[in-house]
Amino acid sequence: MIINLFNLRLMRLLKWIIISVLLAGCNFHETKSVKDNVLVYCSEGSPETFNPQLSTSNTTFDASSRPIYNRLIEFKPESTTIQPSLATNWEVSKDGKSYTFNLRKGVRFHSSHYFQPEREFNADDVIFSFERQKNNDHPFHNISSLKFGYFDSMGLDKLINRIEKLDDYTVRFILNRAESPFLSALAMDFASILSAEYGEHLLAAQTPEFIDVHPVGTGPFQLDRYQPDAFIRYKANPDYWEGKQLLAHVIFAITPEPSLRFARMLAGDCDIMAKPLPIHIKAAQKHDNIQVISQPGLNIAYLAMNTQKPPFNNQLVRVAINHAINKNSIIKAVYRETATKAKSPVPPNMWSYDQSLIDYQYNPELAKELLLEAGFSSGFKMNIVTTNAQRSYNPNAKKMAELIQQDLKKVNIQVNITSFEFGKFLSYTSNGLHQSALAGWVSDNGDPDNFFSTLLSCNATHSGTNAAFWCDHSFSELTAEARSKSKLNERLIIYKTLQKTFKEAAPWVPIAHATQHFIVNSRIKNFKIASNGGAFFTNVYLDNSNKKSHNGD
Amino acid sequence: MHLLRLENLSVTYHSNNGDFPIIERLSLKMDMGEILGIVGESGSGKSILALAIMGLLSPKMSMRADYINLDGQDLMKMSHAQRAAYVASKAAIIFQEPQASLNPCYSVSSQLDETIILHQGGNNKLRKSRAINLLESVGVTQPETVLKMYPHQLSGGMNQRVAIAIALSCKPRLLIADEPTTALDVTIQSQIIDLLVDLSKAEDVGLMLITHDFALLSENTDRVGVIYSGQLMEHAATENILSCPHHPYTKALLDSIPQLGDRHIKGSRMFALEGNIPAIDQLPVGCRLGPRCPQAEKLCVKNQKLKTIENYGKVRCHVAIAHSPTQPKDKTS
Amino acid sequence: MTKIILRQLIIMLLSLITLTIFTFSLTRFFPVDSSITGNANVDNAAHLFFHYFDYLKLIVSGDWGYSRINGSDVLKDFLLYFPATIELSFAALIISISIGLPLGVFAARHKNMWQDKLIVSTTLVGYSMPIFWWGMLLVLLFSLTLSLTPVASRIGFEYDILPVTGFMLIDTLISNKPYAVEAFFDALHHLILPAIVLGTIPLAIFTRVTRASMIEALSSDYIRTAKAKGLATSRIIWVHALRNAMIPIITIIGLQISVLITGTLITEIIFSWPGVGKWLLEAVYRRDLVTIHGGLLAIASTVIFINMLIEITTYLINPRLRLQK
Amino acid sequence: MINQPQFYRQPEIPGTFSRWVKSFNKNKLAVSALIVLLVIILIAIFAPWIAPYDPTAQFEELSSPPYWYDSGNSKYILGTDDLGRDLFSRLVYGARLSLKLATIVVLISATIGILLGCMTALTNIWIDNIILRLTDLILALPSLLLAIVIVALIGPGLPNAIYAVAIVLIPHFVLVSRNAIKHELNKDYVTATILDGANKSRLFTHSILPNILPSLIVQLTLAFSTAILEISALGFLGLGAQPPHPEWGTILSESYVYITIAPWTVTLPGLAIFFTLLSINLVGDGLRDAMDLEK
Repeated sequence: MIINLFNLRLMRLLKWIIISVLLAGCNFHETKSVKDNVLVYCSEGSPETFNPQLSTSNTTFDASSRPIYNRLIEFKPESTTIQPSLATNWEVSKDGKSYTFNLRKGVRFHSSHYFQPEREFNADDVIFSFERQKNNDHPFHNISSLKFGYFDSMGLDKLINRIEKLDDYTVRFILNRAESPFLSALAMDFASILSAEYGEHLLAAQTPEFIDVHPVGTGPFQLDRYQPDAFIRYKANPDYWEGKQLLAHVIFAITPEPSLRFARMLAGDCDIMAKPLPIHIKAAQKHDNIQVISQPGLNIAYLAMNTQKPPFNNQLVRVAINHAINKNSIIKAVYRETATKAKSPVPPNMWSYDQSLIDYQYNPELAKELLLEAGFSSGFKMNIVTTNAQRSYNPNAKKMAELIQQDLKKVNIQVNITSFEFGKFLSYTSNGLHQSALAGWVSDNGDPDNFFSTLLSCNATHSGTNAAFWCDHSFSELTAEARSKSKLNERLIIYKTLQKTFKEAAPWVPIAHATQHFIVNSRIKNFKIASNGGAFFTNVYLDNSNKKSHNGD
Repeated sequence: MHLLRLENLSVTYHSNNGDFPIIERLSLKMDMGEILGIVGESGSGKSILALAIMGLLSPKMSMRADYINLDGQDLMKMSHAQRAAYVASKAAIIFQEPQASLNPCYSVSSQLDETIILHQGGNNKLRKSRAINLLESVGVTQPETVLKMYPHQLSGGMNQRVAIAIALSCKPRLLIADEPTTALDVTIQSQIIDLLVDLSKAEDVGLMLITHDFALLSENTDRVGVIYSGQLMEHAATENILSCPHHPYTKALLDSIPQLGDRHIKGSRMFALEGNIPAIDQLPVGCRLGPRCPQAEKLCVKNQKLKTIENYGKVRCHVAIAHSPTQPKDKTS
Repeated sequence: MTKIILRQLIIMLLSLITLTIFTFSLTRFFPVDSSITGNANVDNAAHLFFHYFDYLKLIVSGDWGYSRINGSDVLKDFLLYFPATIELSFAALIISISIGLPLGVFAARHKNMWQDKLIVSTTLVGYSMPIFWWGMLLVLLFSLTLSLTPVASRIGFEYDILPVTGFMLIDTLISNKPYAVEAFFDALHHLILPAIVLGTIPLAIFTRVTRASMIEALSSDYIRTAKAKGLATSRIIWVHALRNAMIPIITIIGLQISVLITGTLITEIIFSWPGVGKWLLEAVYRRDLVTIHGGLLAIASTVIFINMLIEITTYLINPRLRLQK
Repeated sequence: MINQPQFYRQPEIPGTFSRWVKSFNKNKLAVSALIVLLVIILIAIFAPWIAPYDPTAQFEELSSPPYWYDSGNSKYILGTDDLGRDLFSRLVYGARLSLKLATIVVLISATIGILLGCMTALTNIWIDNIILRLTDLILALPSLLLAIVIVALIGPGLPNAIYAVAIVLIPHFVLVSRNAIKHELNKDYVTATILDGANKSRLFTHSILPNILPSLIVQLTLAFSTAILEISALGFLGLGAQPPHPEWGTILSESYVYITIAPWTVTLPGLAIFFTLLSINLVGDGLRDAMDLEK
């Protein structure tokens, strides 16, 4: 009955176990052959879903639409130019209301332990994918708690009249009116093509919700295994229509903490690091085996002042805040000079950008005078809502808020900062509960309309993307007009007017346009950044010729 | 041939505030099979003497001696390990608290067995019968049951018997009993003392009986040593000391024994020494008993030497020697 | 024996009932999920009582509600993350016991000598170490500067190990992948640093407690008896003294479960360890009250359960309690 | 002493308090820890005079290392953080904040806890049993976990973090004061006082309080160090003090991002927490030894 655990022999055994464990810890540095055709990508967060139709977040797109799915047409990497994908070619009718696509033949959907496709990709899949989002009665329309963010907010349900199957490999979209950004919209992530056959299979099995959890696509990689908040494993799709990828596996190591991501990058655990902080870019240059890949981003970070709430219902106050914030010091401290100063809602590399726009200069004295004029001689108290999540347009919103807090203190404005987790932040701001918020936007399709109508139109106050809740009806009408024009010149003129109106009304303090960065191990070849800042793993290969040792320099 | 001879044994206590003598230049002799009583108040150093002989002093104490001769071998000439092994084979000790001196986590059999393995060995069966014999020899009536029990399940007297059995298991030549009965009920006390004395006589084992109770010694011991504050005050045959104590301290101890029945003189008060035994960091100058001694005089401030009195024994008190009482009896060692 | 186990089971049951009353009242004050708490505006005491029973029924049947954020089953989530935490805590416990115990014994044997003083002051340093800072320091030193240990997570991402038991060290070995053994060592390699960080404070505490109870045991009479018997020093220390000293040590090990769980909350964040602590903190950041409720309930029940085990163990190793008349 | 000769001196027996002081003074480690702690307290009190800059003021030099680095700037002794705030000033004000918060927490929890403890010890057995069960349960749970859950429920932020840590510490005081009182009540001298006719309040103030004081003092120091640790842990987890508060844990969590680039912004605030905790623990240990208490 007595368990005499503590005799000498056991102690000796224990000692040996400890020694062997320590040795195991030390002698394990030989290069790993397992890694030779595996790419590890340190991503910034878990995807909300594996269905890109249901998301507006780039984190989700990186994990779903780009590796797993294809669209009819796609953006070329690093640009907003459109190229064929599942559609080989297309035609637009003269009135701009009818789009006809010829589909690629011989494309196979992923075959896995949960679904084996019996037919190839055809027009039914296209119709299935769009009907799910458009048609309220579609069996898959209501199965998720998530919303069809892009499809709805872009008004495609109203824009698309119907989708016709002309034959198995020809589809026609009939629109209610002409709209020039429509083609770009079809290249966006939410327009990914799902398998109709898989849908039927799931309906028969009475598990329709699996369509968003266990994805079946046509993309270069297929989902292997997913552990939330830990990792996503993909394996190469052996039947990919462009040919099987050279990489056997792509693994997303989900690492929300940026410093940990960078540490993993330095330790060689990661091949590619998403969203490095500006300081990491500087530090990465000291290391030989890693390099920084960057691209000017199509994004904006701004302080949205809720124009529905005092004191920001007063234009003078908004202008005063514009004068009081020192953007240079923000770009220095928060972005470490990896961003350009913003004055317009659109970034300078967007085609509608107005170079001649005059910004409000940093001038606290002038700001004080304006506040005096507005009747706030002794200043006021205000609240800034931020997110503690790192965004591609803003590496550290909390830091930015602290800097603004200091700037505004100089003009007698007391700032209180509230920081939320990103989801909470979005719901808080879209319901207009905030007084002001540090928001931001990334272009999805390279079209300026994506900024003007999504962020500043009256419609957007309802959908919650207009964080300033600024509604100028003539401004909104002009954005609609620009959308319907097909000539670039005509649109350009309208957009320049819109930028001037925006500047005068000053619903925002536009702060910065961040450059997009990835830190990449030098063995990674052919890695490209999407125009919206996402990562492309298609056609990436590894060069293991100068295998470095695990514990590096 | 002597069983035990100590010459000038000193034990020093090393504390943060300096070194203090606990036992000073103590010399003793014990014959084979002799029963020696060591008596003194608590804190006099008598237990330390036992520990010093057994080599069980705490690391904060150190000992010196000219020699400690145990059954023909000088312990001081041995290495630490040699000495431990030798002492363990020749001598054994039992302590005051029988329950505390047995390990509460192990059964009687495993604690007894452990020493049997060490000293005699043998197979399981042999060892078990030996253990039962031992327990029987110390007067345990149901040895089989007791073997399976744990110390906390036994009474104090029973535990002390077990402790004696363990002590005897190494067939010692010398058994030191350090206040073996103090913690026991009065009725049990005499049983244990009788057991010890009988065992000593039966197996010709030398017994050193350490106690603060003179009454226990008077009937059982051959000779008595009186210790006070680390010094041997008087060392003589039991009958000599009883009939004619020389040292004032011995007298005081004897006077403090309550007399019962016929021996009690009505109306007499019991004698008690004033004060306490001095703390080791506050030893008085000269005679250690000085501050408490009813016969103290100026000369007591000088160091006292242990002097032999013919036909009596040894005494450390110049007053006592000067006023040596009338003819002591014949017998000395 | 069975009586004692029964007694402990009843005590555990009582504690669990107290706990559920506690969590139930939390769900009252902070409406967590109507599926768990029922209708929130009930003032009638009798109704409240019935609601508590409905709540208890749900909890016992394993229906702990669904996360507000990703809709997953809270109890399933907990069980998914729990093995990682157990693995980490167990490794930390092994490290702290296997070092702390001998160190404490060593210090006790050299009581008040310089070795002892060194050990005692080192344990005080370890005891006062804020674990989040200690974790960062070790990462800074071992992972970032010396590149000796991996930065985070349980295993290298290149290894595809299916969670069968949830314990990475076991799963790697039973995996049929060609790199199973390699993966096992990689998992071990990932485990070392977090386990050291987590084990530091328990290590300091074990050393102190072992030292104190060894000193007490070594100064006791039975050790003197054992010495007088002529037993070998090693036997005296490891068999006689340690066996007695173990009784308070086991109790302290039980108390360390709380310390370990506090530690895992922080260690898992620092090392991005996919365990219960990280899961719970993510829920806290998202204010996912259903998950927080489930996490608190699950962790507290675990603590109560382990406390019961420890109580029983103390009975088993202490004959004085085991053989009470 | 009737016939004691004059040349032998009588030893003095010192009073309880002076015995504690004497015994504490002998513990050199504890005394030096006390000195360090006093220095920290002085720094906290005189922070506005010691700190060279405002803890939230931002300067041009971002992430400037401490002055002993080659690229250090002697204007900022311990360097600046990523927003160009002087780290030394932030740490000095952090000491002020941390000690202030810990004091508030300990005051709240000690007052409530000791009152509850006395109540349970001196009232009937049912209330005692219920409160004992509850404190046992809470004590079994990891305190940080409980604090986190409380903060999660009532929302992050400094005041809520204080409440959470205070609530978590209350059971310790309840248990310690209850047990100490119960322990004293069983002693003979209390029975003697009752027999002498002392009423309850006199019994409490004159007989019990002085004797449970050592346990309470040790528990206070223990609670103080726990409070500092947990407030900073909550700060580190982003649930306690929010930036730009110069709370040590909050500073650490802010600078964790810069661990690879500006390691001193991680090591120095941690060192501040560590030394404070160490000195409090050493003083507590010394007090416990001096007052001869067991764990």
